[in-house]
Formats: sequence, C-alpha cells, structure tokens
Amino acid sequence: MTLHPVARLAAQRIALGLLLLFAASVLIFLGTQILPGDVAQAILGRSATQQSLATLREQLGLNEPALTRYFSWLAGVLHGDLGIALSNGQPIAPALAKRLGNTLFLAGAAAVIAVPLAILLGLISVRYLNRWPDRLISAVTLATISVPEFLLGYIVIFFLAVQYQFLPSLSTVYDGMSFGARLHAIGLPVIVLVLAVLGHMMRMTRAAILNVMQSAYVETAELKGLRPFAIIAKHALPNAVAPVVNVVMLNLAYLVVGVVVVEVVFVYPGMGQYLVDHVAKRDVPVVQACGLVFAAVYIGLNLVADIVSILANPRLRHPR
Amino acid sequence: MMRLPVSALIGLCLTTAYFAAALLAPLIAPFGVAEIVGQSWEPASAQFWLGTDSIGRDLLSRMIWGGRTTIFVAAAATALSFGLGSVLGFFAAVRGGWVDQVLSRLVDLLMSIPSLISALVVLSVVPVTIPVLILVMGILDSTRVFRLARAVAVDIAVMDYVEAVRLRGEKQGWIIFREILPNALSPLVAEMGLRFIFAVLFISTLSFLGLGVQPPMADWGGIVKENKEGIVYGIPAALVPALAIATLAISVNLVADWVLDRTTSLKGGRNAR
Amino acid sequence: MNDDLAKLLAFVDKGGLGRRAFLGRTAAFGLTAALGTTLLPQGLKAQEAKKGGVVKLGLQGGESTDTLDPGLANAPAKNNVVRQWGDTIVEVAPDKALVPRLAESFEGSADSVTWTFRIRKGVKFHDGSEMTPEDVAATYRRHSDENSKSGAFGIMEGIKEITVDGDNVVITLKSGNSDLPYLLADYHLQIQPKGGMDNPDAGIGTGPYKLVSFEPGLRYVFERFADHWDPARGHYDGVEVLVINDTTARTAALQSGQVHAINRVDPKVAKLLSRAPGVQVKSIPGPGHYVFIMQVDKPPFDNKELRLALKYAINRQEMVDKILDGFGTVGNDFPINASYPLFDESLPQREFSLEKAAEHYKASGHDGSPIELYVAEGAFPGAVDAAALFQASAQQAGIPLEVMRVPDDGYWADVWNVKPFCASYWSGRPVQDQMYSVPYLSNAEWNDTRFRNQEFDDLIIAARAELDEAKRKEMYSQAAMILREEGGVIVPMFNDSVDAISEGIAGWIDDPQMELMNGFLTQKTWFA
Amino acid sequence: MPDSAVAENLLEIRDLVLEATSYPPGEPPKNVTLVHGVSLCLQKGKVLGLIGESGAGKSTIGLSAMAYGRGGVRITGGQVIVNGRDILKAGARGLRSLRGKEVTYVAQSAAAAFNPAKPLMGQVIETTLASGQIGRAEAEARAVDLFRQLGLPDPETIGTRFPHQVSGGQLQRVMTAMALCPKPDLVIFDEPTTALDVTTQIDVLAAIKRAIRETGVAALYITHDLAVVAQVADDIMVLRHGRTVEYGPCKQVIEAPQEEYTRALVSVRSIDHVEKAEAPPLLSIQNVTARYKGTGFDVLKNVSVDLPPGQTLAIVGESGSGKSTLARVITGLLPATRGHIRFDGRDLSPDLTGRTRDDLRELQMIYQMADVAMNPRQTVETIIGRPLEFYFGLRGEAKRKRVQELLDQIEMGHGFADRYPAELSGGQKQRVCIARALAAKPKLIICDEVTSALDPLVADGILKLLLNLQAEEGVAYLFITHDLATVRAIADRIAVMFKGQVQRYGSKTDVLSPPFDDYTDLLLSSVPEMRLGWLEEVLAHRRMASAGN
Repeated sequence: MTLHPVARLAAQRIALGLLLLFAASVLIFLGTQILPGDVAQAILGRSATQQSLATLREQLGLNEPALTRYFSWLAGVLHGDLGIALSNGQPIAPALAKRLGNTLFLAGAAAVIAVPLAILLGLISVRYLNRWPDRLISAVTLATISVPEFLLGYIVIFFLAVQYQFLPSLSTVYDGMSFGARLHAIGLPVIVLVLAVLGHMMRMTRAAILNVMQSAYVETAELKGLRPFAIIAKHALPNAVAPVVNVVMLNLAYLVVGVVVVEVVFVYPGMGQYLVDHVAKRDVPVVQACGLVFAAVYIGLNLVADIVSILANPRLRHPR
Repeated sequence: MMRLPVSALIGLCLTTAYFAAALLAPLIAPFGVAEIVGQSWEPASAQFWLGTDSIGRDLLSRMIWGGRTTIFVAAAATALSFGLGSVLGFFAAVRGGWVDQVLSRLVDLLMSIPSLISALVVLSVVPVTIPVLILVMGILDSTRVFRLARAVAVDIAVMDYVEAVRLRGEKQGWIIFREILPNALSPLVAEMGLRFIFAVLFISTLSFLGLGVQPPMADWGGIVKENKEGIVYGIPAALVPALAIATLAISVNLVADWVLDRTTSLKGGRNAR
Repeated sequence: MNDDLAKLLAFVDKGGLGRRAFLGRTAAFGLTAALGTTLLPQGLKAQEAKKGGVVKLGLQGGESTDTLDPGLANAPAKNNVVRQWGDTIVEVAPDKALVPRLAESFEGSADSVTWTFRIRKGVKFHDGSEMTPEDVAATYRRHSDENSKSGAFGIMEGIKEITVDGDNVVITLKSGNSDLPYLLADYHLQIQPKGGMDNPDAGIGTGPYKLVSFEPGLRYVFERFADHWDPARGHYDGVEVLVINDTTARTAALQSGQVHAINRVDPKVAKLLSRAPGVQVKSIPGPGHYVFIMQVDKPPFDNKELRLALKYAINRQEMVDKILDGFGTVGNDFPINASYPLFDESLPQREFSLEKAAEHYKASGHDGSPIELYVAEGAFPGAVDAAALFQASAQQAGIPLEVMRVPDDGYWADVWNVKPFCASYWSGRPVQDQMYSVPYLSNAEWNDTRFRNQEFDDLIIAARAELDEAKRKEMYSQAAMILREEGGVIVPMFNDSVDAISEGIAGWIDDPQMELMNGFLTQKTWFA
Repeated sequence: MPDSAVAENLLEIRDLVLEATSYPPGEPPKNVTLVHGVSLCLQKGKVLGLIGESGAGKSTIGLSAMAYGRGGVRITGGQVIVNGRDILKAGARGLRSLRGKEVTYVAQSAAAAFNPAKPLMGQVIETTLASGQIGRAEAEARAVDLFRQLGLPDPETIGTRFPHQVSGGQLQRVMTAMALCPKPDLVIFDEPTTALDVTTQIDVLAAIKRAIRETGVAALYITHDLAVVAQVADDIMVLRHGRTVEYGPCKQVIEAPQEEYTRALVSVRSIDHVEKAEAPPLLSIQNVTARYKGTGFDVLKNVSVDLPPGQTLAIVGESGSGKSTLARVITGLLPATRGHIRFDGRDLSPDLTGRTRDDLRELQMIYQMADVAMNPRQTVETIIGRPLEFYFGLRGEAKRKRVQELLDQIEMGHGFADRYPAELSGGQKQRVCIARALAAKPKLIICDEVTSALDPLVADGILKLLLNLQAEEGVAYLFITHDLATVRAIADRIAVMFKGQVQRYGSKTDVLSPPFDDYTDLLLSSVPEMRLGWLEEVLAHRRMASAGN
C-alpha cells in the first residue's frame, strides 16, 4: 500500500518530531543533573547540615548513576507520573496539568487574535507599500518588539484597569468559572501577549507576502486585468500559506517567552509562573517536568507547521 | 561620511550615549551602586536628578551602574554567541559531511526548546552569577547565529568564484578568511544588532523574574522588579529603567536597519534586499 | 495605678494611641468585663446598617497547601477566612473591652484559677445542629492535644481541666491567669461541632457566613447564614475571599474595583494609594511587629555574640522611615510595645551601632562564610527591601550577610519555621502573657526561634498568677530583658497595620489588634 | 515610418518616453531615461518584431502597450493609442477592461508566470470568464481548441494538470493559448522562446506563427535573436539604448540593412574559422563513465574524445546531455567512476586533491555567469594577480607589470586594475575571467557556456578574443555550448553529446557535413538562419523526412 507521498512525508516528520522530543528530554535531564556544583547544596543553601544534604541526595537519587536515574524518570513520565515536588512533597502531575490547561488557554486566545491580525496587517502594509499605512505599522511594530513584555503589562494595567476599569487587572481563573468570565479575566494578559508577539510575526509575514507579491505569476495576474483584491485572494494568498504558516510557528517561541512574563505580571495561575517560582526554590524535579512539557508543546507546534506547509505545497500534493 | 537618514542618526546618538555612560559609569555616577542616600521614592530634585528608589538609593546612579551591567552582560553574551556561532557555522558550511550533520542536528535540538525555558532549567541548578548568565545566554543564542552563518556561508560556498579558487588548489584557510568571510560579514553585522537587542531584553526579563542579576548588584530589569509596586502610580524608579531598555532596543534597531541597508547595497550590485 | 494612667495619657499625646484605644486601655485596668459593652462609642449605633451585596476581599498570605483547620491558620488570608464561618465564646472589642459572644456571661474566681462561662442557648451550627457546652469543651480539648499542632496550643497549655456543668463550661487552670478571657478570644479557637474532632477542616461553625466552595490558596466563597444567632452582625448576602500574594496585583485589584478591601498595603505606597479615587487607606498603630528570626539551636546562630552583632547591625529608625514610611515605631528585640497593658517604658532601647556590631562579630569568631537570610515579599510588606537595608548596614560592620530572595508561593510552609534565618511578622495579641507564650515558651508550637530558657518560662508562668499589677509588670520587664539579650528574634519595628477599602464600604471602626478590623470587617460593615 | 496600408492602426505609439529611478550604492537615487521618444504603429493581423540587445528597452516598450511599468518604470511622455483611444489617460478601471481582453501578454519564462497552486485550465480561461461574454463550458471548449491548435499533447486533459506537472515548452504553448483565449486584438510576445532548448524552440515558434495567422491577431514579437524574428515578423524595429536604429519591412531590414549597427547584428553569425589538421592529443579522455553521489544512474556513459594542443574541441548538446558534467570530471571536482584522463602525456588523478600544482596550473576554467565567478569584494588587480602570486610567487612591481600585460592582452585599459566587478559590464567581467585563466599560463582552458549569457555582439567580441589568444599563446580550449553558430565560429573538432553519450565526434567539417545521424540532423536544423522562409523550409523538410520512413 504505497502511501500518498504527502502522507509519507508527514509520517516522516512526526517520527522526526518524536525523536527530537526524546533528545530534548535527555538534554533537559542531563542539563539539571551533570552541571557543575552539588545540586543538593544548591537547593538547601550553604548553611545546610551534612545530614540534611545526605537525605536530600538520597531522595533525589543523586547517588545512583545518571543513566539509571534518567530511565526511571523517563519511565515515570511515560506513565504520566512526573515525580514529586521537592518543596511541598505533592505529586507534580495534577498541579502541572491544571496549570498547563490555563497556559494553553491564555496562549491559545492570544494566538487566535495575533495570527489573523498579523496577516491582515501584513496584507495592508504590502498593499500600501512604503506609503503612510506601511510606515505607521512598521514604526508601531518596531516599538512593540523593542519594549520588554513586563513594561507592556504594567502600561496596560495602568490604562485599561486602573484608569478606565475596562478589564480586571487580576486574572485569577478558578474551576467554577464560565467561559465568558474566563475570557473576561484574561483580557489584559491576552492584550499584552498579542502586542508582544504581533511585532515579530507582522514583520516576517510582511516579508513573506511581499516575496509572493513580487513573483512573476502575480504580475501575470495583474496583466490579465484582474481587480487587486482578486489578485491577492486568488493568486497571492494560496501561495503565501506555507511561508506564513512557518513564520507564525516560528514566532510561537516569543509567545512562550511572553506567557511566562505575563503570568508573573498578572499573577495568572499558569505554567510559566509555576516554573519561575520553582526555579527560584531550586525545585529540580518540577523544573524538569515543566521544561519537558514546554519543549513538547513547542516541538508539537513546529510539527504542525511542517505538516501544514507540506500540505500547502502543490508540488508535494500533486506529484509529477 | 554618508548622509545619514534622520532615524539612523537618532539611533546612533542614543546608542553611543548609552554605551558611553556604561563605560564611564564609575566616573559619572554621583553615588555608589548600593549607597543609601535618601528617603524612599523621593521625587526628582537637584540632589537626585531622577529621585530615589524603593529604599532610598539614588536612582540616577543605580540606572548608570545598572546600565553598565545590562550592556556589559548583553554585549559579552552577543560577542560569545557570535564568536562561537559564526566560526562553527563557517566550519560546518565549508567542511560539510558529517561535521555539518552533527553540528546542525545539535543546533536543531537546542532550538527545539525555547531559550528562556532552557535558561531557567539551567539556572535552577547553578549559582546565578554574571559569568554564568553570560555563558548561558551566549551558548543559547549562538545556535541562531550558527544557523545564519552556515546559511550565508553555504550560499557563498556554492558560488563559482569559490569553486574557481578550489580548482586553483587554495587551502581551506584562504577560502574561509579571504573568500567567504569578507562577503559573509555584512549580513552577520546587521544580525549582530538584532542579537544584541535580544540579549538586552533577555537579561532584563530574567532579572525581572528574579533569576537574573542578584541584588545588591543591579541591572535595569532588576531595578524595575525592585520598584514594581510604584509603577502603577507612575513612580519614576519603576518606569525609567523600563523606558531605558525600550529606547536602547529601539535605537540599536534603527542603527541595525541602516547598516543592513548600506551593506546589502554594497554587496556588488546584487541588491539581495 | 494612676502613674500608669498618666504615662498612658502622655503616650496618647504623642499620637501613639487612638482615642478609642485609650478608652479600651482604661477598661483593662481592673474593670469587670460586663461594663465593657456600655463603653462602646455611641456614634456607632446611630448609623443604620444596609443589608445586601457580595463583598470581595483581596488578601495576601495563602497557598495551595492551606486547609480550613482553624488551628493551622498561620497567615493573614487564613486568619480572615476562619473569622467568616466561626465564632469564639468571647471577643475583644476595638477598645480592648471583652464582649461576650457564644458565652452569654462569664466570671473568674478570686484567685482567677477557675472560670465559668454560661453558654448561650439556641445557637445553630451551619449543619443545622444546635451548639451545646459539650461542643465548646471538645473544641478546647482538641486544641490542647499535642498532635493537633494548633497555633493556640501555647494558650491551652495552662489549662488543667475543662468540665461541663449544665449550661456552663468550667475551666480550671494550673495557676491563676486574670487574662484568660482574652486568651479564649484567640482566632484559632473557633467553636466547632464536637470540637471538630472528626474533621477539623470541615469549615462548619456558628459564624454569620456559611462556606459554599473553596480552592485552597486561591478562592473561598461564603453566603449569609440565614439563622445566625446575632442579627446585628453580617450585613452582606455573601463574601468572597481571593488570595492575591503579589502586592502590586493586590493594590491594582482594589483600584480597578475588582475587590472591595485588601490587607497589607505596602506602606511606601500608602500615601499614593490614598490619593487614588474611590479608595480609603486605613493605617492603625498596634501590637503588630516585623521580625528577623534566627533559630538559636542551629549554627552559626547558636553563638550569642553573633546574634548580638546582628541585633546591633540593624538600623531600626531607617527601617521605620523607609519601609514603613513613618507608619510605625522602633522595636527593641522583644515583642511588646506601648499598646500593651503593663508595658515598661523604662527598658533601655537598643540603638543602631556599627562599632558594637563589629565588636560582637569579632568576638563571635565566625568563619566569614556568607550568612543566608531567606526573605520574600510575602513575609511582610517591604521585607525584600528591609533585607536589602539590613544587608547594606551589616556589611558596613563586616558581617557577610547575603539575601536569598524566594517566591511568596509556599513561604509559610517551607521557609518560615524551617530555614535557620528568615523574615516573619506577628499581628500581636491583646495581652503580654499571650504574646510571650505563643512564640517564646520552650514548648510553644510556633517557637520559630527555638528559644529554650527556663528562667524565662518560669517568669511568664508565674506572672499569670500574680495579682499585684506592679509585681506582674516587673516580671514581664525581666522576661523582656532576657529575650532582648538572649533571644533569636530581631524586632526592628512595630508596624501600623495598613489596609485599604473601597469608598463603597461604610461602618469601618479602627481596631489595633489585627488587620481588617481584627477580621470582623465582613461582620460589622456594609455597602453604603 | 513605413507607408502602412490605409487600414486603421490598431496600435499607435507616438514619441514614447520611459523613465525609472536607479539606486547606485552610496549615492542618492537618481532618475534615468530608458526610452527616448520611440514611435511605431501596428495594423490588425500584422506582426512587428522589436529587436535589440539587453537594456535596449524593447520589453519596457512592449509593456507600455498595456500601460504597465515593471519594476518602477514610469511612462513620462508620448501617447499609446489602442483602437483609437489613448490608454495612458484611461483610469484603473479602463486599463482593467483593456488588459487581458483587448491586449494580452506572453512572458519569457512561462514556468514562473503560472500560479503553482492552481490547475492550468482555471488560469487560462480566467479573463475570458471575467469579461462575461461566454460561460465556463464554452470557454473551456475554446481553450481545448487552442491547445490542439498549438500542438499540445492530449489537449482535453492537460488543463487539469498543475504547472509543475508539465514541461517548459508545453507551458510556453499553454501561455500562448491563455493569451489568445479572450480573442484579443493585440498579443505581446516577450522573448517567448529564449528560455527553451533550440529543438523545442522550433516547435513553439511554428505554433505561435500558425496561431497568429489563423486568429488574425496583431502581435508585438520581442527578442534579441534577429534570425528568430526574421521568421515571424512583418516589420522589424531595431532598438539600441532606448532609441530606434532602424524601422522597416522585414525583408528590407534583413537583406538590405541601412544602419551600421543593424548590419553588425545581421552578420554576427558569419565568423568562420579554418580548422587545424589532426595532431597527437594534449588531452585524451578514454571511456569515462561518471555518476553523481546518491543517484541511481550514470550521467556520463564511456565518453572518449581527444584534444590536440593549441586546438579547440567543442562539446555540443542540449541541457541534460552531460556536457557540464564532463567539465567537472576533467577538473576532478567529480571523480569518474570508470575510464581515465591523460593530459600532456601523464595520467591525471580522478580526484582534484590528488593533482600536483602543475596539473592544476596547466588546466584552467572559465564560467558562464561571469558576475558570480569573481569575488565581489576583490579588485580586478587582486583577482588577476592572485594566480601570479600562487603559481609563480610574483610580488609587488613584477606582479603589477604582469597584470598590466594581461589587461592589454584582453584589450582592457590599465585603469580597470582597481575597479570592483560590480562596476564592469557583462563582457568586461568575462574578459577579466579570461585574464585570470591566462595568468596561470595554462595549456588547456575549459570554457563552460562562456558566451551564452552575453548579447550577440559582445559574445562575438569574446570569441574573437579567444581565437587571437589561441593564436598567440597556443592554448587549447574545451568549449562547451548549446549554440551551433558559436561552434562553427571557433571549433577545430566537435563532439555532439546526447543523454550522456557521444553521439557524433570528429573534425568540424566531418561532423557538420551530411549524412547526419537523426539527433545531429535535428540539432543542426533547429538553429535559425538569418534568412526569410527558413522556418517553412525546415518544417517542410521534417514533414518529408517523417513521411519518408
């Protein structure tokens, strides 16, 4: 049964993605185990007694060789058991799962707004190339990508929450909340995230669309006397899908970084804040678990981008 | 001297001002970095041009010392990432074969984890000092420089003039430094500006999260964190460092855009804009 | 007797004590409890309370590992939560007068060894069952049990026997203690059905609001308990407590109208916040104080010279000016200040002196390795900045102090009472005996400085039974000097408790004992 | 202006002026005039050929017939009258009704001109449907007729295929169909056959000529190849640097050119070089077989050719014949899997790394695209000087003098020494590459399509230079090209290659005189000759040949 080439390519990419995730887990585990300096000392601080250091080393299993520890950790991860948090002895998985849900909800909401907005702005600035809309958009994006996310956060709180009380400055979400209330609660952090990601995504989308608009077949379409909008919709956009999708996925790295900062600024119970707190507490098992989940989400998204760009490429969809 | 577009002019002036302040910090800072001189959050006055911070330290001195740390760490990290990234990138492009494969796959792996997350993972086990921060940021960022350098070098290596030189029997040293490097330099220089901005934002974010520069040392991100209670009331101690980060990033951005324009037009007619 | 009154008047002029607090102070001087209620300021009764609305509190001091067991309430958010659903048998009014609650009336024997409390009848628990004297007795027995780890264990420790006699609960003490009614007003001692023996964290009590749902360390939802025994309390339809540990977010939540009241306003911001529209800032001097606590049984803090070096190396006045922005007074390394009855003004105030600090540090022979001080914004508002100031002055005296910043999340579970040197707070107690016995008696549950001093224990226990006020005051002064000299606690400053409420709230009364009107905000105020 | 018949002009261009802004590096942008007042007219059903070297402005003039400025070109003067109305005055809506309906366009590279994400049929009938005259079914039927008319294989189903599923030649014909589908009055052919192989060019040219005759449409045919335009055009306009050099009927311009420049263009193909006699070989390639790593098939299959010293062996073949691969095998960049190469009496190691410095010095190479064959960051002096340093250790004054000698040899002034490649013209860049090769005093220079990227006159200059240098220096050339005219001009011996094998090999006269094997016959007969009616002859000859067997 010969697979349609696109399906074969997609399967290849998925296999590559899984391999990458496995390698990433090795990197994260080794990153936290073999670095110089005694992990137990780093966690308990200098004035810790020898006895407490010994018990912690035992608890972390630092005495066994790294390889066996890695595989036992990996086995646990595969069964969904991410180990026990050092600081409060609670199992990591349940707390992490809820917080991952919150983070994905926030990042998803931001992406759902940022992606179409970036493409729209990209189209507008290509349509009015080098005229005032293009210059204005470029100036604004230059500003937003140069401003640190936490400054954006506080400016937005000051104006939209304190000064004009449109949206709550506090974005706590809890179980009983309705979907609408949840959206209302994360209004401000989504705005900040969109601003943080929009700049990068818009600049690259503009370049991708510009590249397509300057191709020969768009000129042919123009020479066929089609309306500008028909040219963009029927000829430019179908070919812009693959490069734009790649650009969007490339920028999700900024979204991940933005989420961490925004969660700290808005005290949002997501994975970003959970990771930052436990890094400060030097709670190695939690940091490993969070690192792995972030990597998995990121690799997964890149995988989706790869597959979408394969599907969008006519050469692959209709082989010779 | 070329007639500078106004935006590049502003960018250049601001950037040089910041770098000068960073270099001359010990001379021009009125007080020590952690010297407690007044009340908390005093407004700007003749004695304290920018007022004081949350525990009464002169904000202007702290901004100057903080700027010195931010710019020094960002510059050092960028230098490390460029040194490491471009040399390995060129080497992989010219050598090709398994060297190229191994290096490229390793870079793919490192880039499969967002840089902030990898930094946090590493910082959770090692003592957070300035050299460690520079090392972590430098290595993580060198992956992106590697990819650019390798791509640029591969583009050049397939050019006929490199093949002609190889046919002549020239050694690899000559090929890299006399044929590839001069042409690869302009895109890399423009990218250096962007990487520096990334480094400034990265160290500021780490410090804001409390995991970057540890007190009593200070950098701009750290100062924002120390005074973040006041930010909603427009206290300068919180706004000034954040605006400094933004203006530094914007001005370097303007200069980098101008450098990119000038170098691509110089690249022998083929305006690869 | 009168020289104390005179001293008190002097203190009031200095603005140290609000007029009502002064009235409360006079009540404590030997007047019987019954009189206390009549002294309530007439102004309060005149305003007519309005019913309705859901009040939302934004509080600092909660974590995901919290439970509803009143015995374990050790942080501001948890202390306020227990006030919603529970009642104690006696309550200390803002002016320190004793107000009978679940006990209709009470009286102590001449030697204040046996106390009888007549329990109010017809009071219903939230689960519909009726409250009986047995429930009261069972509650106190639970808190006296060693492994309940209750914060009130230090108080219960002085009780020999608890018996029920018809409508009365009779408590006999090991040795007389005229302050017992004050001790039983402690917020840990919420009366629970069958004492809460079977499940202490059910959150069922007799309070004006009934628990609806909660997410530990995040959010607690209450609704008005229809047949609460005291119609004069609880004017809101419901209460929502949101845990917001981050100070900036908490303040912004109040300003953006998302919550109606917040605790622990950063003093530095108090002036600015008071100018914000729709917000009232309430700062009340009181017994609350901020501390840096050393566990004296762990090196290097087992060395007295080092402890003294650190005590001299802290600049107290600078902390009051910069951290409290003037809202507070200088501390003297023991937990009692002028707001306590029998306070001895004459105790020498320890001054900030780099020379003495350096001398003691040299004498301690410390090896110079960094001394780690763990601190978080959650310890007390401005704790991180205070640690920075302490580090700066300590380093000038050659002491290698290093500040370890840790996140708020999990501070009270993993850092306080765990790490050898960290920051903490006390909201204070109505009387000296309670303030000394809860944290500093050798067997106290919350002895976070691991202070074990036999002479100090004897003094405190003896003082309880001492009827002669002057002698009792003298004993407390001696105890204070021991703690000041030997103790592991550094008390740089007594802080006003600074809260902020929205203008929509009416009926606020200043109460120096604990933040948000000693936790009674939701019971006594209403929407204007 | 020719005394055109009374028939009313379909297209009339009067004193057309075109300008554009150029951005020289480092200087402020400045305006450049591309076309200085060109005038022409065209009647219905007639074909006007626009001929000129690159940069002459022929494409920009063609596009001005649709009032379209490519890459920032602006029409700043003159009038363009189509069917009696000046389209420069027509607003955007007016232009939209003109373009793709009254006037259509066929691009040079059809492969890039088609939207890769959509099947062909949709794109072909797009404007016809937009004009609303006929429905989809009728439009598709018309398209299929045109496909059949243009000789496309299985016309009914080709419409459903995607652009990348069809060959370059076929796409060119589909684009012609696309241009003819809306029944326009005028079609602009912008170098339609330049990108094709010479054998496919014949078929496409014939198909276009037949389509124009049958549909009676007027056409502007733009090309740089005079021989090609001679077969198609009724009138010819010769352009140079945006000015009209000559404008008249096709017969007059070809057979009796008035202007000096036109005469040079007509005679460009007429160099003929007397071949040298047989001699023992300098380079002998024996049964060489080669394949690229990772591919399953041999690109070269036991090739055997010889090249005597001081002579020129031309390797002729179409793209994919393996001629460039042969060059890479000889230089050692791609080691042969079988067979060996003898050079100047010694065996060359198949791999570049195994060769001695003299091996490398005596065998030099010149590339097709001169502007990527020189490092843009080095001056001409450095480029020519480096081989002198590397092979002969010349330094300083001695090196500078030798560079000047070389510059004289390639007929370029000494002033060029400190120029950068970006500042040289196409021909000058190729001359510097030749100088660089000569600097090594080689015995053999491999020339890989060195003239195919240059304009005819400039290419002519380079061929003459190479011949003089061969006479002076006695250097042998291995000349790789797909253009037979060049072969006639320079070769002593010829090897015709087809799919990796030597199809025909021998002295020039033997190879170029009949009887020919089929492929060589097809190849030779596909090169347009500078006379009218040549196209009809070749087609008639081919019909007879195919009828015969």
